[in-house]
Amino acid sequence: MSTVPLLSVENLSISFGGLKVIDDVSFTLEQGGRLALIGPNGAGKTTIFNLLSGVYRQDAGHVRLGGQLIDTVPSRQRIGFGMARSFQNIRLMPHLGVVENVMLGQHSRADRPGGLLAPLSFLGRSKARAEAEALLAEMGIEVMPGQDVSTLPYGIRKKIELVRALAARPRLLLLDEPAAGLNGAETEELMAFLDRISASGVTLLVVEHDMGLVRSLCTRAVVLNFGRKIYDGPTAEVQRDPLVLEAYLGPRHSDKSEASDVA
Amino acid sequence: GETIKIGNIVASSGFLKSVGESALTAFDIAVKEINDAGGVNGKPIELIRFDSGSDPRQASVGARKLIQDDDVLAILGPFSSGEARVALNDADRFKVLMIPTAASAPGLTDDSKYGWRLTEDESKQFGRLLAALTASDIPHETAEIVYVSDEVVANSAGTQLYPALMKEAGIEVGEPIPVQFKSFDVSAQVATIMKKNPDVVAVAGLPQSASKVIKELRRQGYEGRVIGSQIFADPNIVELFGPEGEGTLVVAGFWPGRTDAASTFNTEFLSQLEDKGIHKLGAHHTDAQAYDGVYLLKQLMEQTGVTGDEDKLDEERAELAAAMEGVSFNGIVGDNICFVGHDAELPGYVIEVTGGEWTKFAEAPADKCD
Amino acid sequence: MLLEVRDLEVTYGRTRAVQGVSFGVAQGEIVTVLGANGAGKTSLLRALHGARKPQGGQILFDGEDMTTLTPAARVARGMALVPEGRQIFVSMTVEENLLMGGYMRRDDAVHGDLAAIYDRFPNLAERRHMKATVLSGGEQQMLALGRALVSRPRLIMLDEPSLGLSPLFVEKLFDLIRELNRDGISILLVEQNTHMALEVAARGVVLELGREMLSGPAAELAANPHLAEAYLGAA
Amino acid sequence: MSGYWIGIITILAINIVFAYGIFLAVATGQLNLGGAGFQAIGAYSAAWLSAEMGMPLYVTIPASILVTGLIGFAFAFPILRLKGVYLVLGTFAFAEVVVGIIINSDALGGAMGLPVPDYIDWPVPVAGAVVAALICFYIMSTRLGLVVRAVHDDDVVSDLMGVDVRMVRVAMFALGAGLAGLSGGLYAHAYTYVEVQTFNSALSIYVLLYVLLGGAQTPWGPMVGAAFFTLVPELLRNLLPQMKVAVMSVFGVEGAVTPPDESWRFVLLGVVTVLMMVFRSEGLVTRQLVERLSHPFRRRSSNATQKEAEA
Amino acid sequence: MLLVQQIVNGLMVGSVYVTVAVAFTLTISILNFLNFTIPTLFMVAGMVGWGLAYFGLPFGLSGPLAWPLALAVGGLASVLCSLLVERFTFRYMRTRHGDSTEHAIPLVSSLGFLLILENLIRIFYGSDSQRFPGPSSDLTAQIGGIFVRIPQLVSFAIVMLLILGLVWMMKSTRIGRGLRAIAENPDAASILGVEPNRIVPVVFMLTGLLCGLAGALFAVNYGEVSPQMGEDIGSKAIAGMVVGGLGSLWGAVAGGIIVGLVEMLTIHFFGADAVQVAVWGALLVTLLMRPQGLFGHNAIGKGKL
Ligand SMILES: Nc1ncnc2c1ncn2[C@@H]1O[C@H](COP(=O)(O)OP(=O)(O)OP(=O)(O)O)[C@@H](O)[C@H]1O
Ligand SMILES: Nc1ncnc2c1ncn2[C@@H]1O[C@H](COP(=O)(O)OP(=O)(O)OP(=O)(O)O)[C@@H](O)[C@H]1O
Ligand SMILES: [Mg+2]
Ligand SMILES: [Mg+2]
Repeated sequence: MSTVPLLSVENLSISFGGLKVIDDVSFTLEQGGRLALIGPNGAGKTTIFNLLSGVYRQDAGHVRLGGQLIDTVPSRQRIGFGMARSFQNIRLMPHLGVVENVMLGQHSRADRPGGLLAPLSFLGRSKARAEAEALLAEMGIEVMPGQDVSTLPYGIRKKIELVRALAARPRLLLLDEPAAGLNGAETEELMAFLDRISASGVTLLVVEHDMGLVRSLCTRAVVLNFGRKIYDGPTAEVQRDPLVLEAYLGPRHSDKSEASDVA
Repeated sequence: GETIKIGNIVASSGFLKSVGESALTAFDIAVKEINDAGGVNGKPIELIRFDSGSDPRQASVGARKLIQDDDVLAILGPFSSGEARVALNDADRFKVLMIPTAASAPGLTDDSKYGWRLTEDESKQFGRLLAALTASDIPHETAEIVYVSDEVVANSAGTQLYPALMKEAGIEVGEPIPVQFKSFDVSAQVATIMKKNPDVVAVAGLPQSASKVIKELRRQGYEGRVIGSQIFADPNIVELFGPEGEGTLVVAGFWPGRTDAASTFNTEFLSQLEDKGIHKLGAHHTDAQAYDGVYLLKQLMEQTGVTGDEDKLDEERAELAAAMEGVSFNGIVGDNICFVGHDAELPGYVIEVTGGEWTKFAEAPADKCD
Repeated sequence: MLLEVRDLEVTYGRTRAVQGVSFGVAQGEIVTVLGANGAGKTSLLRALHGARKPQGGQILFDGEDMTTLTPAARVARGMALVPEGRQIFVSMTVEENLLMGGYMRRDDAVHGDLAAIYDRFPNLAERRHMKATVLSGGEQQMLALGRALVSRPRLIMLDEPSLGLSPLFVEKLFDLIRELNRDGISILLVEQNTHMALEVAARGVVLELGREMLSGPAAELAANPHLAEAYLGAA
Repeated sequence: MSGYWIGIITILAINIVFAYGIFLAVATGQLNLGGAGFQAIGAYSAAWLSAEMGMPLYVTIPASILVTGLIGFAFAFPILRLKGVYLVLGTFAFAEVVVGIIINSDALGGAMGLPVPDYIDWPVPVAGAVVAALICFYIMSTRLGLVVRAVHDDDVVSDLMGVDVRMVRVAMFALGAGLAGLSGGLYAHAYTYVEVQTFNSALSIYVLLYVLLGGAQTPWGPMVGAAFFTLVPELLRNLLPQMKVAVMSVFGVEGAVTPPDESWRFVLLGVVTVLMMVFRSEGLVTRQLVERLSHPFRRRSSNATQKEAEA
Repeated sequence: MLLVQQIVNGLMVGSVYVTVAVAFTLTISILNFLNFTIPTLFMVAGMVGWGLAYFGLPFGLSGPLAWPLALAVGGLASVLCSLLVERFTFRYMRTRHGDSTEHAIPLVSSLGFLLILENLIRIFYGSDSQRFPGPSSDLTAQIGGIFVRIPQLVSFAIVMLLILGLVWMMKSTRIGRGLRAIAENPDAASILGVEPNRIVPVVFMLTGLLCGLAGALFAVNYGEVSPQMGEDIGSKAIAGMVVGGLGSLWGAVAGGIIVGLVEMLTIHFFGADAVQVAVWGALLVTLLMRPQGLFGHNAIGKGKL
């Protein structure tokens, strides 16, 4: 009902050692929206995620979540505001099992008193574990006991990261290249999955280089180049923007017809 | 049983390995002699041995094992004060006689009912040394004390016994100077001593600590005497100290020349160690005391007529322990040895290291017991 | 054949990641290996490069049996790997990373090669003295690529090189692959970007659960309906 | 029961409690090489209360936990700012300082040590070990345990998952210190004497070794590690003479064989330790092992699916 | 005057710590490995040197050797032991832990070696202190009334030369680069053709050499060796290394000397009992104020151990 956007980024800037990595970037994302954050390598997309989740502290600008200023909220508490993320370089916990990695994602929700000390697994049965297993099953990930996450194939690990973020039941999901390492068919499955997530009310902010996914999943795109916003508008038109074409997509995308591009 | 079983806790591994092994050899000699001569009450003695690895907790394990599992009548050992302190509690709890070997910490047996030591008091021995020093023409107006602060016996000797005795003997003595057991460089301590350049430096510490202090003293040009009591009175210091050790005065509780038996033991002891590849210059008084410990037990066992039978175990243990009260014993360390409290009164031999030899400088008979 | 693989087996405990795979890469040829997640592509490359001992089979490079040689020996003979997950040295600078690529080289021309790589990857040139840890994901991928090139390989094995690269840069990457190939370097390409991989490659091998499912000329594979369904996604 | 085994079990039980104390810190990724310091604090608290204040056991033992836990808590804040080797050496320095202070304090007996009036027999240390084990097993099976392991693996991601990394580290460090203190309290009463020389740096190293060799991924590790280091030398006590006889007979030597040097026990212990690490480098017990063992059924079923797939 | 002598004493002791501290720094900064066998290697050099000078080669192969020769062989023994440690600790860590960073493993194995070496020495040479038959002449010089130990000066000079060589090696040679790569990411390093099994032993050889040198010079200097001789030096050298900072060899030099000075001045002003608290307290304070030590690099030594 509210007209306040779920996420609003206002004049965000950060520099490292004199290098302006994010330069006065603003955009908003309404509740339930699907926004793609794209741009060439090193444009600052991951840096934006790091600013949103509090890994970095911005030099200037503000971030609002649901209208509330979260600039001073410590990174640890941001997930409690309903914001969960995945990482570009997979960061699963190597010594936790697959299910346990997902259960870690539920941590921010365990707010009932004594929650920290409630047993998680008594003879393998418990709500948290069951829920995590169900989520995994939904992604089609089968769990073998004792399987080391670090030995899993890249694509599977990427999916587990996504499930871990989902386990926090976020309002806003930040995904950093979710389709990296997936082939065409797998990317389609992922799209369908994200569609369902989005339909259930979760807002998506996706960094992705797979334009097929970007265009069929997201309605709007923000394009960064050298830390500046160079485009903000519907995904359908992004590849007609000359600036974007030159900096990001390359000639191939402008030449080809849309149909073959989706593949 | 076929044999009379005696427990024997030794340190044959860990940092006390070498000294523990000497004591072990002394035990074996005594047992073999006794058994060759027909044993005790018609039965051979059997030493049941347990290695404590120089660890007090293992000494306690050993005591319990020997007492509860092996049904020994009494226990010889453990070796060090640290081990004895823990194991003596077990002896008292199970009411079994225990005679530690080299544990010379002051007051160790004060609260113990079943622990007895064939060990002479450090302060008494040092007093004898001072008496010999006073009687000699060695200058001794001023003195400094160096002690190993993290070693129980040395600490109490250096901070309490030595200063008191020296003041009593009219020697002007400075504040005791601590060194740490593990530290290898004592140049800073010695530099402060050299500033005062005393006639005598008293060292309270085990041979390796004493050796460091003495070498450093000589290096910095000290020319007076170094004295110490029985803590480092090991015949091997002659070699360990080397030429720097010349003139050192110590007090030993054993003199091989005292009786034929003593010298026989010393010779046998050295040859057995040589066979094991251990090079020793003479028996340490703790080795002699270990040897005598076996004979003391033999005397007690003969006196009480123990049989070593399993069904009489408890009463025979009690008899043995009770027989220690008022006992008088002849051994290689001395004759008519008696006990005050639970510690023996032993003679002292003031030893001087001269010309690379372990020579007798003076001697003092054992004190009388009342 | 420059590289010849015969009945290769790679297992991890009970998991049989590669089961009896055979194929070859001719001098100056581009061969692509396709397959779903967990098909065993990475395991195959690890075995080819010597990071993982194969449990069976044979690897021939230039007619020489490589099966028991160390990775160093393989690098010395001209094999290079751009590994999955980039594996760059994060505490070293960009330039040091590139120099590490020339570890096995004994000549002095390395610095000249670096210049060529900086030309190709301007992002790296700008950040040559920065610690590699601050690079963006795509920049790290470029670094891993550049590093492999510094060793002047005869055969370069790429494990999902387009991962994390922007579309424009993916184009450039495939141009680069063609260019390298024109210079006579053989390429073994593992890719999830099936379309482009088949476009650039002469031949392809498709793995499924560690087994060789299909293989043949790339054009044939691209036309294969089964493959389209399994890997390309509905168009 | 055999006196020997009572003695060994007492040592083992105390070692297990001690190992769990270090385990809790190690489980969060903080190698604590100050074990001896914490055990000393526990032992001296109990000893002093018992000897000087005449306090009964049910005061001294809890006090040993409490005092050490509080000191651990206070120390955790500054020390846990350190990372990696610096942290290891910081905790090591802490233990040295503790021992240095004790040896200089006359109230605690200095180098002389303190006698402890109250004796406890083996059931108390064993109970202590059981309690410590239960606490650790329980913690590791809760969400807190999950979080502890997550912090061990990656503190940045844990933080983003909403985990209060600092709180978890401090809490585990302090709780671990408390358990190490308990082991000290038990030590004081089981051996009725404490002397500071016992709490040397080798002790800190060994207890960390128990945890690392046993495996720090699951609470089984410290128990197995402590048992390994306590029992292997004991096993060799009996085995070694037999081994020597066997070896001698191979070389054709008959008859009585002198017992081997006892130090060989420790040489062999070292050899076995090195070999263990060669073959099981994450520690004897890993999470994978525990999971496989506790789900034998699931393993079979997944094997079956794999076979189906292969077929 | 006395104070000057004490400062000189501090520098002298410090120079003993320096050699061992450099050995520690070498393995920790290159391989991120706290090598607990270092004090033992130091002891092995001294004890084996003594054993050869006293008994000669085992199995009656020779009579007592001349002390310089004996010490040289003792140093060699320490190098060999160090290589053995590498063979069974670091090598297995790499092969079995291709992609993980569990550096605690070699830590445990190195303790296993500590047990083995220490007890073997006890078995063959006993647990007592022994006099080392050094050069017959007095090696103390008196400069303006201040006592200076010649062997320590010599050893300090040798160590300085060694460090210069090490710094050059790490900076400018292929081995140096390969070692850095292995330390950071053994998997990636081997992909590029670095062979850990060939170049990691170099570090262990150097470690053994440093320990052997330190042990030999110690024996000459103090005229005494014992199976416990490594313990105090080991922990003080660690303190020195940390004070100096883990990344830097020069830091280890400075740290070792600082620890020596702190020790001797504490003894002078407060007595030996205060040394433990002073040295380790100073270390703790340094760490809390400057967590990377005086000269340490920020990144080194913070990896997961
Ligand atoms: N901590 C840092 N210090 C210095 N520079 C940094 C830091 N973090 C990021 N950068 C620089 O900022 C730029 C943007 O990085 P970022 O990771 O946000 O890019 P990106 O848009 O996610 O790119 P990609 O698509 O390749 O992942 C990069 O050039 C990177 O080198
Ligand atoms: N170190 C390992 N230990 C155990 N199993 C492993 C290990 N590495 C890989 N595997 C298993 O081997 C199989 C093949 O994995 P591999 O990484 O080769 O797949 P992939 O084809 O490269 O997948 P992706 O495209 O996702 O990278 C998988 O089942 C994986 O779980
Ligand atoms: Mg990125
Ligand atoms: Mg792969």
